[in-house]
Parts: sequence; C-alpha cells; structure tokens
Amino acid sequence: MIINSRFFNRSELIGFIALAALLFVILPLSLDVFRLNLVAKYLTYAFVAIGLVLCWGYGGILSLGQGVFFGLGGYCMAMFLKLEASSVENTKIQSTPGIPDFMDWNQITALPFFWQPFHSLTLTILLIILVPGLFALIIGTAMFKRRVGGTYFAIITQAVAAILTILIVGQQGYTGGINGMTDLRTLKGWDIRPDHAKVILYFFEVFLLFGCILLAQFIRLTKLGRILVAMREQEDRVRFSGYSVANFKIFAFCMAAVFAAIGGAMFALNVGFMSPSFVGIVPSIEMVIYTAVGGRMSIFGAVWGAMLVNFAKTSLSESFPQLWLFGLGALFIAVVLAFPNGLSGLWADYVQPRIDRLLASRKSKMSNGADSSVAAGAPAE
Amino acid sequence: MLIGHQPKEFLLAVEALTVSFDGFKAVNNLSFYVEENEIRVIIGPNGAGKTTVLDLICGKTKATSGSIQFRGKELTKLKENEIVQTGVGRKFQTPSVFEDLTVFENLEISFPRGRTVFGSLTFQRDAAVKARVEEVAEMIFLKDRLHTYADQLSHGQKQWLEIGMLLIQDPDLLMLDEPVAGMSVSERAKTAELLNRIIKDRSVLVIEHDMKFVEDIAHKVTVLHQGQILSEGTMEKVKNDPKVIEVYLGH
Amino acid sequence: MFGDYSIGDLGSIFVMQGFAGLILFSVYVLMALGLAIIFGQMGVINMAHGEFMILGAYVTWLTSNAFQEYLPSLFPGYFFLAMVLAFLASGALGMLVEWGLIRHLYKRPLDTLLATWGLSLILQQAYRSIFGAREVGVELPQWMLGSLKVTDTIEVPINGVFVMCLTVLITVVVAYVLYLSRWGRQVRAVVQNRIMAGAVGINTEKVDRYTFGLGCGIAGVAGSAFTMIGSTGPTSGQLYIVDTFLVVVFGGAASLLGTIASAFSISQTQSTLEFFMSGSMAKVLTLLAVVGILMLRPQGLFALKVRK
Amino acid sequence: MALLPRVAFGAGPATSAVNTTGLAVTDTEVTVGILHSATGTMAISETGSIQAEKLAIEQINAMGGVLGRKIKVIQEDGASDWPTFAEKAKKLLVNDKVASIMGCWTSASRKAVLPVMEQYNGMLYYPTFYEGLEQSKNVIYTGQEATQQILAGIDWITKEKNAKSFYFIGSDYIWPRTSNKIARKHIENFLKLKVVGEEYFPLGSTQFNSVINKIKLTKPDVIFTDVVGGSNVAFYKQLKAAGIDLSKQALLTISVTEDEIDGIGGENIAGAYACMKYFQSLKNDNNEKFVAAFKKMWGDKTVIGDVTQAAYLGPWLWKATVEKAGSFDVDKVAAASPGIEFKGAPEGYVRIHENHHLWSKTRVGRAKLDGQFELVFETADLVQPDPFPKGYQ
Repeated sequence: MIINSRFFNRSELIGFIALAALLFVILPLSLDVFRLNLVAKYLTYAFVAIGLVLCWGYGGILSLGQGVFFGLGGYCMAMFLKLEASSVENTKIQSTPGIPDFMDWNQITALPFFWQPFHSLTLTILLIILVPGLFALIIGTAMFKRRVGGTYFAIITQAVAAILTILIVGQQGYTGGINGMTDLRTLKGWDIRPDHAKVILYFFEVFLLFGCILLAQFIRLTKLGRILVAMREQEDRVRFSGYSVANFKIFAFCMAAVFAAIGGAMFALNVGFMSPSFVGIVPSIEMVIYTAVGGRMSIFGAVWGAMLVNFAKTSLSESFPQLWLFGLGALFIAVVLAFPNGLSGLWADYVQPRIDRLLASRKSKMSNGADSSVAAGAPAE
Repeated sequence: MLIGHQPKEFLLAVEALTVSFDGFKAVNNLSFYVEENEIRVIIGPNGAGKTTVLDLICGKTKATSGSIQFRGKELTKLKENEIVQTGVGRKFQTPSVFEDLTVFENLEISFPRGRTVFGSLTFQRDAAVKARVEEVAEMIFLKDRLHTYADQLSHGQKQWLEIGMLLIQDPDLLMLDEPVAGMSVSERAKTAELLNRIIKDRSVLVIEHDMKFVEDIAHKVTVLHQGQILSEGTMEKVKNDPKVIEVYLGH
Repeated sequence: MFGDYSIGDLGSIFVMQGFAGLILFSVYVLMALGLAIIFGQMGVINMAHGEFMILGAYVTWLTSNAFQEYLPSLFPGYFFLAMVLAFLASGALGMLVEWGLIRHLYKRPLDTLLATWGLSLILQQAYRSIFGAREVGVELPQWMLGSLKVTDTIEVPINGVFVMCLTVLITVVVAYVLYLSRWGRQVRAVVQNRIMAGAVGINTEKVDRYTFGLGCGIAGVAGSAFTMIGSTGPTSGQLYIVDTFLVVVFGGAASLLGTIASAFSISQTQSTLEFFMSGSMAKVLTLLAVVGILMLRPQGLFALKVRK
Repeated sequence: MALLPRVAFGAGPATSAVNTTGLAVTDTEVTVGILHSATGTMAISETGSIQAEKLAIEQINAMGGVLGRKIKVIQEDGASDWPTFAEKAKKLLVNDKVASIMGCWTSASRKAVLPVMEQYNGMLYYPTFYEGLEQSKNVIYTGQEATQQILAGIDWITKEKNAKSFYFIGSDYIWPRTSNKIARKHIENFLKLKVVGEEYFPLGSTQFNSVINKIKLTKPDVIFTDVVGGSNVAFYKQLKAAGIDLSKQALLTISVTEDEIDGIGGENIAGAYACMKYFQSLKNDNNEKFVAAFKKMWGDKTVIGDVTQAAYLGPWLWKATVEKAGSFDVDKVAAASPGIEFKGAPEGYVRIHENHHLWSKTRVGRAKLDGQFELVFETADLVQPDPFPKGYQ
C-alpha cells in the first residue's frame, strides 16, 4: 500500500488509520457475529457511497439510480449462488430438478440462456463489473453526449430504477420476482451461512472496501479528479480547455456504477439474499442520503455516512419503530439545510481546527506534512 | 496543416454565418476574414451579436447556416473540445476559472497534454509542466500565488488567470471577450501590457468597449450592428464612418 | 383476439378504451400541473409532491366524515367544499414548507430533492400516526357513483367525467393565472431574472411563496379528486411521484402546453398498450419509450430554443 | 385485564427440564418474538396481525401462561423490507433467544426469514394465506395454502352461478400468479371450463380502466381477483364507476378481507364474494368472545379479517404444542406439532397437519354494504392442506 504524505494529507491519513482501526480491529473484537454481519451489510452501501462521492460530489452528477447498479451487481452474484444452491439433489422435489425453485414455480423447465454464464465464478465476477459498467456506459453516453445533466439526469435515472424494478418483479420466472433470490447457501461448496463464514466474508469485504477507497483516492488525486472538480464548477471552461466533458462524466458515472455493483455483490454474499427492493427509487435515494450525511466531497465521510445512517436506522427502528421515519426525515433535512458538507464538513469545520491547535504547540516536530500536501494539489475537503 | 502554408489563405474565414433564436436572427449572414497574426477587434452596441459570434466560432452555439473555416477546417461541424484542439482559445466575458482549485492546478488543467480520460488518469506533473506553468504564471503576474485557491483572487487576477489558461494552450487564434471590463485603472494598464506581449505570433479576436484600448491594439476593427457588419477597416476609417457615428451617437 | 366479437361490440369497446385513456390523461394532468408550476417555474424538485396530494385526500375524507356526522342533508354536495379545503390545506402547508425549507435552497436545486425527500418521509409518518396505517375509504355521494349509459353498449363512468371536467377547469384557471394575470407576469419575471424582478419592485419572496403554495394547493385538489378512483393511505403518494416527474420532464419543464401534450401522449400510449398486454409490461414499455425519447430529445416535447 | 384473577407465575416444571437449548426461558418467563411491519407499505396489512397476537398472548398470560411461565414479547419492525425481516428474525433468534416467533405477512418476507429459521432452528407461526409450494420443520402455517383456499370456492361459485368462463386479475407477484395457476388448472382440467383472460398489474397500480373494458368485451361469468394493497381500492372503485354491478356480475376474490373493505368502502364492493376461512361475522361462541375481546382491546372500530384471525391462532397453537411436548425446545415443539388441535379457534376448530399446515374449513362470504361478509357457503368438513398439490404444478 502506498500511504505517504503525497497520497494522503495529514487529516486524511488520520481518517484512514482511524477507519482501518475501527473496521479491522475494534469492531471485530467488540461485536458479536450477528452485529458484525450487520456492519457488513451497512458497508455494502459504503461502496455505493464512495462511487457517489466521485460521481456526485466531484463530478456534480446526481444519480438517483444507483440502486440499479447495486441491484445488477447483487443479482449477478445471487444468480451464481442460487445456481449452486439449486443442485439436482437440493431440488429433487421440484418438477424440474436442478433449476432455481422460483423457475419451477413458474413452469419454466430449462435454465434460460442468460443464466448459463453464472455457472462459472470467473464469468460471474467479470459480469458483476461488466454488466453494470456497460449499462452505465450506455445511459451515460446517451445522456451526457446530449448534455443532459442536473435535475433531468436525476429524474431519468430514477425512471430507469422504476423500470428495472417493475421488470424484475414482472419477470418472476427468470428473476424470482418480488421475493427476490433467497436461500443462497454456498460459494464453491463453502457454506456462507455459519458464523465463521460471516466473519471471513466481513474481512473480505473490508479489504475490498479499502481497495475501493484507495482506488477512489487515486482517481481523486490524478488530474482526472481535478477535472471533475473543475467541471462541476465551470463546465464550459473545461470544454474550452480542450476536454470532452461528456467523456469525463461518463467515466465518473461508470466508476460509480461499478463501485455500486461491487457493493451489491457483497450484499448478496453477506446477507445471502437479493431482491428488487434494493433496486427501486427508495433505496436509490437512501444511498444518496448516506453520501450526503457523510459529506459528498469526502471518501471517508461516505463510509462513515453509510455506517452511521444504517446504524441509526437499525437502532431507531428497534427502539422506536413508529418514530424512526421522523428521525430519518429530519436527518435529511438537517444535513441539507445546516450541514451541506455532511459529517466530514462538521469535522473539518469544528473538530479539525481544535486538533490543529493542539498540535500547533508541537509543530516543530512535524514540519513536512502540510506543505507537501498542498503542492500535491489535494483539493479542499 | 498543408493548407495553412498556402499563400493568401486566411486563418479564419467566416462566411454567410447566421443563427436564429426562435426566429430572432442574432447573427445574420455575417462574413469576415482574419489573417495570420492579425489583431481584430469587434465593437458594436449592446445586443449587436458580438458575443454570439465568438460563441459560434468556438462551438458554444451551433450555427443555423453558414460556414466557419479555421485553417481550412470547418468548425461548425466540430465539438467544442475539438475546436480547442485545432487551436482556437476562448476567454469568457465573466472570468471563468475553477475556484476550488489552485492557480497552479487551473493552469495545469489547460496544459495541452492528457486531454482524454485515460490521458488524464496517467498524467504526470513532470518538469516540463511545472516549468511551463511557472513561466505563464510569471507572465500573468501570479507567480507568487501559485498555490492560492482561485476563489481568493481579485476580479482582475481571475481575468489574468483565465488569460493565462489560454496562453498555456498556445492557441493560434485567441478570442477575448471584454478582457479589461471591470478592472481598475492600474490593472487595466497591466492587462494591456500583458495582451501586447501575448498577441505576438498569433491572431487575436477581441471584443472590447474601451475605445482607447481598442485603438492601442487593433490592426483592424469590425463594427457589428443587429447581427450584421456595419463597417470594417482600420480604426481611423471606422471612426469616421457616418453609419457608425449614427449607431453610436444616434441612440 | 377480436375474432369472436361483433363490430358493434368492438366499436363501443374502442370508444370506452379511448375514454379510459382520457381519464388517465386527466389524472396525469392533475398530478403534473402542480409539479409543472413548482419544477418548471421555480426549478424546485419537490419529492414530497405526492404527500401534498395525499393531504388533499385526507382532507376530503375528513370533510366527508364531518358532513355525514353533522350535515347529512348536505352530503351530496360536500365534495365541492372538500376540494376547496384540500386546496387551502395543501397550499398552506406548501407555503409553510417554502418558508421553512425551500427558500434556503433556491441556489441548490438538487438539494431541494434531498430535503423534500426527507419531508416526504416525515409527512408519511405523520399521516400514519394521525390517520392510522390503514387506507381510509372516502364515501362518495350517490350521484358521483355509477356510470352514464350513452348507448346500450357504451357506458362512461361519472367520476371519470367529473375528473375530466375538473382537469379542464383547473388547467384553464392555471393558464389564466400564469399567462394572463398580473401575478402570473410577476412569477414569470422572477423565473427569468430574479434580481431584475426584485429591482423593479416585485416582492420575489412573496411570489415564490405563493407560487409554491399554488403548486401544492393544486396537488391537494388532485389528491381530493383521486379519492374517487384510487386509494388513500400514508404511502399512496409515493406511487405517483415518478410518473408525475416524467410527465413534466417529458413535456419540457417550463411549458404548460408541453405538460398537457406529454400527459396526453403518455396516457394514450399506456392505455392502448394495456389493452394488448399485461399492465406490468404496458407500464414498462411506456416508461421505456419515455426515457428513450428523452435520451434522444432531452429538452422534452415542447421546449423553446433559447440562448443560454 | 383487571377483571381476571391475578396469576402467579413460576409454578411450572423446572427450567432445566423444559429448555435444554438455551432459549430465553426463566422460571417465570418465556420470551416470544413478534415480527411484523409497523412501518412502510405493509404496515396497513400487518397491524391487525400484531394486534391479534398481542391479544392471544395477553389472554394466555391471564390464564397462567405457558408451562407456568408468563410470555414476554419482544416486538421487532420488519419495516416492509424483506432483508430487514431476515435481519430481525436473526436478531430475535440469536440475540434474544426467543422460543418462537409470530410473524411475517407477505410471501417475500417469509421467504427471506425461512433460511434464517432453518439455520438457527427457530419456530415461526405464519398467519397469511399463501401460495403453498413450501413446507418446513421450522414453520407452522396458520393461514390456508392456495388449494385449500381456492378450490372449494371455485367449485361453489361454478355451481351457484352456472359459470362457464372466468377472468383473472391479479397483482404481479408470486402469490397471485401461483394462485391463478392453480385456479386455471382446476378450471380447465377438472371443471373443463374456460379462462378468458389473465392480467397482472404492478403492485400499487391504480389504473384499471383498460382491464375493465376487456372484461366488458369478454363478458366472463366470474371475475376472479387477487389484487392486493392499495390497488384494491382503485380496482373496485373503478369497477363500480364503470357500471359493473357486482350483484349481477359474479366476482370471487381471494385477497379482500374485512380489513381491505375498510379502505375500499362497503358500497364499492357490496355483492362480491370472498373465499376465506374466516369472516368476522361467523356465528359461533368462540368467535363472539374473540370479537368482543379484540374490540375491547383495540377499539370498537377495528375490523377483523382472515389473516388477523389466523395470527390469533399462532400463540394458542404454540402454547398447546409446548404443553404437549412438555418443553420449549424447538425440535420437540416441531415434532409435537402434528395433530395439535385448537378448539377455541374463532373459525371453529383447527388441527395441525403432518405438513405443518392447518386443517380448516373453506368459506365463501358475500360482501355487504356495512363492510362485513355474509356467510353463503362453507365446506362440510375440514379441508386437508396440500402445499404441493399434484396436478396443479
């Protein structure tokens, strides 16, 4: 791993270490497997949120259809797991053994062609990336080449989410319908349900998450990251500096789609479940909210936002099931009205200065940090 | 650029250019020609279509009909970024710089390398880039502010920064929309000095209201009125054209 | 599929099917008008639009109950009062929301989307806490039930006719208000240039507040009308929101005529398709067509070519 | 419950004897989970189930509890979100160690919870009538499976109305599709009649004018519906507005209970037939007591539908099973379940079948203006549950 002052500035380094400590050490040691698995579920949304930081926070492209990509990734993974769970001996009570149970219920007697690739894990992993990536490429090309942006783009992505949900629910013979794909059991013969498997999957997911964090951070620090910022502010100026703005938007949107898809695949693995209720408009907007709460400009903030909002959702709905919608609604409004930069903005405005003041007294010992990070051109958090 | 080397070929040839917005012809059957290394100033009353002409050349607005040839290439068929890559640079009326980026980063973005998605992912800030950025920063009086975020700059400094961003592109045709508008007297003088330095070795198309400034720099002046050319020629000729006098003083 | 039926049967079915399309068209126009004002004129994305509609529906329900309880003799006419009350209630709530929330966000249109989404969650839970989680049934006066027999085989639902008349009336009023009244000119002035409008003495804050209130009020009337054909529950409003936005965007946001044209084409497409395939597929195909056309023509059906 | 005698708990058999698997059972208490949606779109439907389960538990506690132990309830909100159901089920089993769970409503939530129940060996009492094609050691299905609910009703209406043709309208998901599949096979293969149309609408759809026109065109003898949720309201209102008079046009629904009529409005659906195992208007002592107790606890205006009654059965069946098994252990409860009867059931009498479904009667009611059903038919005997019906798959 390349962690040096060029790659992260000081406060980012602190954030990185704190997050790594929390996810790799503190949570696994302090939570039981059930809660740890919940954290794993929350973190699947962190992938989406990181993508949204790039695409929305940096690129200024608000997508209300991230559930589509989350769902596509998740369904790809779930299809593989479902096929494995639908071996002939597991399904011998069906009229057609060897196909997923919901197909049998819908009088489908042979595996449809588009299910065939999901016999292979390698192909599945490729498709988890490629299907959402290509789908985003098509939507992105159609929209951005024609300069559709802002609210229009948001509404159209929302419509896409609605279409896909109706389609998945309606084509239940091929997709499991509204029930989704349940009862996912093994990955290459390895049972994903027992506690020790959940722990391993958790760590696998956290590793992958840090991979995505580093990738996002890398993108952010290249000239491409700065062009995204530039584009959000002065799209015309970027265009008249010789860049094809549409291509950069398409790239950001595709990256966000791929991140979301990875999150979806992790969801299917960790939760053992995939359903159209993660594809539609409501989950898609919630994913945007995680990002907004964490801070739309901050990669680490996005991870925190996804964890905290989901944690609040779980605990509020456990203690005040009738009231948690009030809390959630108020949170959205508060974040938008009072803290547009989310938690990371609060941190940068209130906490960071205090830490800096504390450290200022010992500044002579730390002379190399701040200046070089400015030279490296890290945009403001 | 074979065509460019042929004699008597204009750098920019605008012919029969028309654009209409909802039936209103902002630019109407306009033709004019700019030669290599020429400094052309476009003047005219408000609403004459000056900015629209620049918009049309740089591709921001699509022409309804007519042609714009730049070094023999038809610009009306190209996208904005392709037009930039053929060597046309454009400065906007209001300073448009990236306020969330530093001066250095602003200039670096305009450096003509790594303009594709993957090019920009693999772009390295090497010695050549740094040297060029510093060189231009010096020209635009911002050498000691390289690591300042652009939102901290004064209005005039932002104008210079934007001019600097164009310089780093090294365009063959530089289009400036009111480069000294809103500047203080001292800034104005410095800008004139800056412009006089950078207009060497390239053609420049300027929109400007400040007549003194125009007189200082213009080789040739085009007067636009209601989307059409009212008069064209040297400053002296234009100033004495009765039609121009009527338009400017008649109102 | 039509082989077994007589020409007369088919003819009347096509007439009724056309009428079904017109009802759907009216529903879309009613839903979209308020949003077209708010989104088209103010650029605010109001995700809580559906909840404003449902407020109107609940007001209608309350009015109906009150009449049954206290003024049973006037019950046949309660619906008209209910619609006025629905307009006032939703409009007032809208103005309150504008004051407390929206006016802080005019420079950040995408953020209005998030904030109003939060608002919609709060309103949903509020309805649930106040009116209960179950759907409420609004009792209609006898004269609004049933159908008119035009010929022996052609019957048109009375509530459908009512919704259509209401739609025409509201559209005319809105068109008058926006395009002919002094206030409408002020609204459009503010839309085009907020600073200049302020400078020439228009109270832009007041214009914003009333515009938003008007949009929400129309949503309330729409909700009131929908009690005749749909359900009223805490989350019913969510069902409408995507369709509504698509109608507005497809029409070209700033144009009232566009909204109407787009509602017409979407509703006719959908009701025609519904006749040949299942409701689910008809919906998918209609939405796909709309999204597809929007990709080719992002400015919508009716948009002015303007100099930006 | 001040009128009832005060009950002392703790007189039952030793905890170590009745709880060998570490469930949350103390000398005086046993913990049971309730898992339904209190929020989200399904809250509308699931509220009645929560209320019925709480009523049953309160009554059981007033009678001395289960094996001398008071039932303590932990209620979780599934929030109309299927993974949340799975997550909460897991929490109830793993963290709270509940002895059983009364819960789930939609098929989707049950499908999500089922693997959790099987993995962590829990006991679920599931109240909703559903599509069948399922059977689990860890679930007792207190509602009817599709063949139980549908077949007798179709036979009856065919005879009563001398029906030749049917038109199916459903919401687009597994339960309506499976139910319609069974109904179609029955109509076409056994009754040798015709199905002239089959239409599905997305959940939440509110526009039915096109399908109503198709009904007018095809003139079926019976309209057979399994539309759910808010769509119901729109469907019946539009049906009525289109001039289809349900006193003349036979309509058989398997998705409208007294709960739904509350929202639809009695005047819009009066005359329609519903095929259920329970109606609030049933005349028997058990039911009269149940209805009175329910209204006392939850208010005069509440109505009781089929699922609410089935939910009420859950705690009672569990109590009877635990007492027969003499243990709270899930394996023992599961094994002791077949043959358990509940004579106090508001629907009359039920018994658990080998396949963990209930033997129960099928009834047809006609909707009245006041929102209640008038019983017009009931099977003479209990109908055997058959979740994997031969010839219907």
